[in-house]
Amino acid sequence: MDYSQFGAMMPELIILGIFLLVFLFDTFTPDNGKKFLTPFTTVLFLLGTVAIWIVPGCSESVFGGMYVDSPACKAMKCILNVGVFICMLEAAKWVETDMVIIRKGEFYELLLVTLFGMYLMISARHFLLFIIGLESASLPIAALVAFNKHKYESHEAAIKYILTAVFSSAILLMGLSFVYALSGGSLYFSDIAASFNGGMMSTMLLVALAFVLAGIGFKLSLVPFHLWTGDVYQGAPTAVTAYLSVVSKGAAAFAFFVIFVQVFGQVYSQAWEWMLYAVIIATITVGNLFAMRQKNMKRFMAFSSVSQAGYIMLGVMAADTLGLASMMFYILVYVVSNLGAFAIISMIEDRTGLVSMDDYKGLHKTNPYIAVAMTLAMFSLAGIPPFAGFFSKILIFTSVTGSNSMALYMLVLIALINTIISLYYYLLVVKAMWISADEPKIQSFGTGACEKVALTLCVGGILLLGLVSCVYQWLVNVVGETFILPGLN
Amino acid sequence: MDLNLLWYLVPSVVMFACGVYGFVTRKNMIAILISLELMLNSADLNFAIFNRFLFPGSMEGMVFTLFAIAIAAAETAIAIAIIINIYRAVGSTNVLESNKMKH
Amino acid sequence: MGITLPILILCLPLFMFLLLGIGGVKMSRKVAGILGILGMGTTMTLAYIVAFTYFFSGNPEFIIDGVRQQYQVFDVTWLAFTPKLVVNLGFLLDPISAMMLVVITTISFMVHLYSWGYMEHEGGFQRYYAFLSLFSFSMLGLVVATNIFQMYIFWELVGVSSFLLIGFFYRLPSAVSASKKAFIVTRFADLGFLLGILTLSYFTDTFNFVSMTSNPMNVLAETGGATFMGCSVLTWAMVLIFTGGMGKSAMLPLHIWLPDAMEGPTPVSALIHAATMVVAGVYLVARMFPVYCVVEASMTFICCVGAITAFYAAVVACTQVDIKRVLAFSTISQIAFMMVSLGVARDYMIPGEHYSGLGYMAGMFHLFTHAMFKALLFLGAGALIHAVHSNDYTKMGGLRKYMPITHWTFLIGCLAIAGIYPFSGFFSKDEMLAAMFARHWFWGAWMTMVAGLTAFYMFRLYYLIFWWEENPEYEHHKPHDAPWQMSLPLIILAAVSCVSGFIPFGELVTWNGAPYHIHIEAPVAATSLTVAVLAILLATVMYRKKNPLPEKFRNALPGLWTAAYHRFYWDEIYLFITHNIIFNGICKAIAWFDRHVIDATMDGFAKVTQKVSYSIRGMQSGNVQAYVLWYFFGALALAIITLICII
Amino acid sequence: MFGNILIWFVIIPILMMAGLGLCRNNGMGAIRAVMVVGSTALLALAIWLCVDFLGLRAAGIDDEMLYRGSWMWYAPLNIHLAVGVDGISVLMLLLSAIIVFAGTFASWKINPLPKNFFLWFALLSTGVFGFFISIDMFTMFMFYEVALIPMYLLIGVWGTGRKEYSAMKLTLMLMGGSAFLMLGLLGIYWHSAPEGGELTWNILEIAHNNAVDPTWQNLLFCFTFVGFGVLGAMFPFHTWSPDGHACAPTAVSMLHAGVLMKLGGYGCFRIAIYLLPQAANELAWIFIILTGISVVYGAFSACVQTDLKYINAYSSVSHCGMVLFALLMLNTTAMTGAILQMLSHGLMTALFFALIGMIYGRTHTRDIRQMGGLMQIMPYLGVCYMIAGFASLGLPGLSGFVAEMTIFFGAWEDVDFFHRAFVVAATCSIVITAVYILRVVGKLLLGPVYDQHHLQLTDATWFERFSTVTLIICIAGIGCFPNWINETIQHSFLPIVKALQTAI
Repeated sequence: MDYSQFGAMMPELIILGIFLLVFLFDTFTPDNGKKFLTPFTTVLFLLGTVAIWIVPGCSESVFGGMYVDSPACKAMKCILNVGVFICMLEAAKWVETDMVIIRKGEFYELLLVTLFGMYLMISARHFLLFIIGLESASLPIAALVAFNKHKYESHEAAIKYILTAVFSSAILLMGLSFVYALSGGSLYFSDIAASFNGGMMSTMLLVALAFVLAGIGFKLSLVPFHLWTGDVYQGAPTAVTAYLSVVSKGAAAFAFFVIFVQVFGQVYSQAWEWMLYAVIIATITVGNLFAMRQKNMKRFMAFSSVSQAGYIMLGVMAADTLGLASMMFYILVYVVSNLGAFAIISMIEDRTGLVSMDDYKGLHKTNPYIAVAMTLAMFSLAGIPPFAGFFSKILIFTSVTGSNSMALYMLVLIALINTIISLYYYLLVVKAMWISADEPKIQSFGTGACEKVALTLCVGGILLLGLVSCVYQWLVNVVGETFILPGLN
Repeated sequence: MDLNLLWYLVPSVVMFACGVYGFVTRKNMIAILISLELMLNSADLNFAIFNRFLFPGSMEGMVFTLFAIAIAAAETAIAIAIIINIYRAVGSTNVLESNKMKH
Repeated sequence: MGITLPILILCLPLFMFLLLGIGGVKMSRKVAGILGILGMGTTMTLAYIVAFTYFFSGNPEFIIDGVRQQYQVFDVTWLAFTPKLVVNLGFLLDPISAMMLVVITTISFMVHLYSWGYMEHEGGFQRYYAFLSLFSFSMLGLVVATNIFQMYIFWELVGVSSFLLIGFFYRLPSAVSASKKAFIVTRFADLGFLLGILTLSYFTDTFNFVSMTSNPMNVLAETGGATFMGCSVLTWAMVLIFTGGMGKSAMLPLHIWLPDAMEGPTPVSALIHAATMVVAGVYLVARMFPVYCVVEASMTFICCVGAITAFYAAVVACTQVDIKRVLAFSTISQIAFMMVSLGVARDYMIPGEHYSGLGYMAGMFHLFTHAMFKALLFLGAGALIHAVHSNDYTKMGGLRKYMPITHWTFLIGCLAIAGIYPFSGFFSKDEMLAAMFARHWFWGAWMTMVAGLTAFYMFRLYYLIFWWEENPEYEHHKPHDAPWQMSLPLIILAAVSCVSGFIPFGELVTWNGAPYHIHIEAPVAATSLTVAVLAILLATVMYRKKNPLPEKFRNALPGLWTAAYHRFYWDEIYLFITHNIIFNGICKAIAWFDRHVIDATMDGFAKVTQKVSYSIRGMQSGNVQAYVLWYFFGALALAIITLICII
Repeated sequence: MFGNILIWFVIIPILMMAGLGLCRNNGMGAIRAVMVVGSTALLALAIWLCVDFLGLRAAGIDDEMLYRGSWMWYAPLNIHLAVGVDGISVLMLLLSAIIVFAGTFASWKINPLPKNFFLWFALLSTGVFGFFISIDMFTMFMFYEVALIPMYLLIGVWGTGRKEYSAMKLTLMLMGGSAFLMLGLLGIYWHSAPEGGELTWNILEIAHNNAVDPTWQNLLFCFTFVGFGVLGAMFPFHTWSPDGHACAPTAVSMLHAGVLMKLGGYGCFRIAIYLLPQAANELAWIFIILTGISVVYGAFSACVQTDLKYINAYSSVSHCGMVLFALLMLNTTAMTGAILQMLSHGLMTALFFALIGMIYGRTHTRDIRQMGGLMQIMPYLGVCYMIAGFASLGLPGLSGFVAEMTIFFGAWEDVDFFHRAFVVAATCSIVITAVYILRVVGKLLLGPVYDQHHLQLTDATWFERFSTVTLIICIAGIGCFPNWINETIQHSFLPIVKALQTAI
């Protein structure tokens, strides 16, 4: 075996390296040195991100094609890193609280391990590697969800999460076993793709596809595989919720695209196009319908993220270069917008323990800047120009309609009508902050440096990502370089 | 009697169904965990038999099964840990009592 | 003719309006009044110069071979709808517009002068003069219009100045509602006018009067025989245009605004609602006369409307108590007279008549004389009201001793309107009746009857004001003649009414500009004079002294009297239609529909969404077992549905 | 890029926002200074553009759009920041600048949060100006939405009455419209070039290619027209307008009814009709029915309202319905009339809303049953209100008349019974307009004073006078000298009408 092949896995190695350093630091520094853990991790991670960005990728596949680190994969990893970095900044204050401080090393370690799993998901070109990545991205999260040991909700969320997660992995494995049966005896993506051809159609294939979709759909919380989302997001520590809602989702979405377009591309129109069609409509609509009733901000964001996942999936529906690029752009924008919102939710929760939307009433009087930032985040999530969310939405819509199929136009129409519902509930937050005449419940408070940086990054992203077209251009370029997408049937 | 693919596949699917049924009907979390194991094992079985009957030339399915068993073990470990936590917190492992967050 | 004078005639009143309107607040009453009067005086002088130049200079621009020409002093593009259909603003000089210039500026000047005294103690004096100037501007613009669209523009403007002036005492609810009524009724009529213009100009591709009237058969040809609901489109167009005239000239059934318009200051009534604006309808028909002649049906329509209105108004005038309303109905009746006169005229020779265009000339003549004596009567009424502080003749009586100037001038006015030789009304009315008799005996006879009624009600009014019985309240408040500013216009107008009958009108104003020598037709003159004198005698018998005779008459015909007193219930009918049907029936229904159907539907979308959102909350039961059940069957359902769809 | 004059219409409001961002929260003086300087600059720029544009046209430069500029933005989708103006856009920019200018003065004493108010106000202006200068569908749509969303906060925070409900309703309905619009635009984009050609968002190129498949045109026309029609208050999608306007603060009502609703009409012809001419010819009748209903329906509804703003909102429904109605007549004259009506309605309704705001600020009621005889108390406002009313009912010499007449004469060119019948119905609206305007004038301004407390009220202050006089001058200006505008507009419609004629 040629160990130099590991050299191609540079991003994974870097993350692993950071993980080890953090682990060692956490284990071997005396207690009074622990206070440097957070800056140490954050800075290290930032450096690591830069390194991943700079180190040239090796675009040929290694390990017999099991692993590939193409520019697109690397771009996706960078996007995830942005999310994780902001998450870390947001968590900086929370990990110093009494109940968590002794376990803050674990927090970072688990975070890094899941990220490592996601990297594998993104780069995997073999189902074994993919499953390993998926599981290592999903199991540590159960521990993270249960992190607030003193809070009952945290446990309940964790048990719901872990049971559903295992169930979903059983379903996924079942589906994969059928895929294995239908393929030529190989679990390499390229081999499976080659063995599928337009003509083959069987009940087994459909069940296989449905199960695979359900298995990955769990991570993306697509309807009807989303039911854990609300409870888990509500119960988990806010920092974890934020992480769960963007980073974990982003990685799964990319993997979803790769698997469905690259592996099952040949049976697009026969089989999974309509499955996905139905799932997207259900996801966007049900997510919206649930979100509009929520008062708890975290639960609210949970359902809003369900519906956002539906929009992300539109990129898969487009199933071409533009679709993938738009999807990645959407994820990036979603990362900054959602984390912007979560930064504020977590700040307020830390200071006051309040998470209800009603508690946000009159926020602009006591904390005007925070109110503005939250407003921008909400507008961006709702897709209001000139904020980034508008561009990501429109770009993804544009990519979907590219085939000029009437069905896809109708899909976009349904999605667009759903944006009105989503606008409604995002505006409810804005209304609570700006319009409600009640006396503010939340006193004026200061923000820490980390939070400031996080919020600045988010607001900057919201304002600039759309107006500056180079990010999207870059994504289109890297996707174009990487994927020679198979013609879909 | 020729033991063909179907003789293995049917029990595997039945096992999977039992797992789902058990998950949905059991009240004790441990029992639910056992049901999940059934489902996972049925999937593993599938891999093994498909490999054995359809693609006897290679070993991919078998290898996959081994990995899957390992992953299942990890999953169970974490699940057990969380169940113990729950038990500590509320003194019960009844899944119906863990439904404070809803709607 | 240079364009300086015509432009000045139009611009001076406009300038005065802006000056008094914007700067009036800062001016004293005196300055405003003097400015207004001076402005109008100048305008009058200029208008006289222009008119006299037109009539008497003999310049070949104006008269060729004894035939007076239509002359467009200027005509500039204002708005080009299409390259062909262009709205111009211009100044057209022809016999009728020159005559109208004289009439308008004269009466306007008289009213300006008169108001100086009449309005002395009223608030908003400056505003009043501003509005008068606005009206004068609009009316002048209307009569000199070179095209029908310009006429329409100024038509609307006179409408609004009328609205402003009727509602001058805007604190009184009655004045406000009267002004509203006047505006809306005329606006409704203008809708017809507009539709008429639309239809006509669609075929002719021009608005210009000269090009339409110089070759009316062309207009007919351009419509290409198109018909709508059995009538040719030209008929529709001309009748619709006439509808506009009916509104402004208060013809039945659009007359209801005019009696109410008497809520305005009396000088305004004299200017707008007696002499100038209300004859705009007549002027419109005269302007489009050759085109109307092409469409026989429209001429018959005009005759019928005129004849019915004339009689109706005359009957109603016999019963009214308010002196201004009597005059208002008399105005309606007299304008209807002119309408009939125009309606019987033709621009071509009819066998058996020596001059078919007589009605046109006579109508214009009556327009002129009527303007003078009706303004006189109104201003006289104003003097009376000024003295007695009431519009009601029951508060008057026996005033001849207290107000001699008013008495004599009023009497001259009455004689003129009754058509007594040698006052001006005699001549014009005689010509009109002659034209009507020439057309058909029925028109002549009918209108002679109306002329008799006219004499009767005017003298009824005269006697009830100046004779009858003195009001005992004179003890407390002795009425007296008005100050000179008010008396002077009365005297001037009375003098004009005495002599203007002798103007050789036929030499000046005829439909084609060719002179026509007026001669009095003895049989017609004798008949009408006799009828008039008899009517005056009857009035003398009944009303000279207080006696029970009128009471007896009234009791003899109670139904007729009450109906006439209530103006045959036209107002009630309109009120019913507008208030009960349109307002309560249509508007409220639509508003209700908007709130409870359309808006409720939109709200309904939101409500349904909320409901659905609420009803599916059970999906999120909190039980993880239910979650995986959804999960599992969701996955299976996906497969099965896709399977079904594909098969 | 910055050498292009048009870009400055967007940059100035952005600079205004930046300037406002530097002001202190309650530093009224600085905030006002920024706003006055900014809005004056915009007005000056608009006037200069207008003069220069007319100069270029007079010099015989006959391009469809002038001051063109195009900068690549999203290359993969060929999205440009493309700007250019024809006569109509120039006039619309001028209108917007005037109303922003007047609106600034009308909200001189806005309270609370003046800084935030003007920030959103400036953002709204950015959207409006950006929309009118764009000739790229994408940027156009973007600016369109930029202009919509500040409404939510402007109404929600600074409004009165049922403001939360109204703001939400307005936002959601307009966004609903723009959902359809977005889909229409996407469809046009993907059909914008013949097979193998480069797809484009540029309106001029799309019109030039004229490649939209006929079977698609009808669908896309419905989407785009309804999308813009919602903002143009087309029946039955108008109900956001009465509630929204009733609750909005003065300057917002002005800007919204004055400019924002014009975005709908502008978009209808610039995108729906111009780019989909075949469908426009084919489907106009459906929308003629709807807009014809708007015209009459709005007027009738206005007759029974008792809230001043509701009256004006319904009258806007009627007048804006007239705009769309005229556009659907698909001939130069009527469409010119539509633009004139847009200008006229923009100015006049802005004046109305300004005055209503001023009256409301004094009497604290907008119910006409609670007021009366205000002419005696505040003659200046009364006279202005009457002038606005006269403009609304189409008095010659004011802008409404010119617009309505042009529309009627243009609309009359369609000879068939269907069109004629609807034109007659539309003309009837001028009578109904007179009825409701005079009803309000009669109850509100004339007659005896209703409430003796009102006798203490004062007349307009200097900034209020300034705001109203600006608008009145413009209204009268258009009303008295309409032809230069008329010619400018007609010239701009030539390509559109040509596209329509070739598509028959």
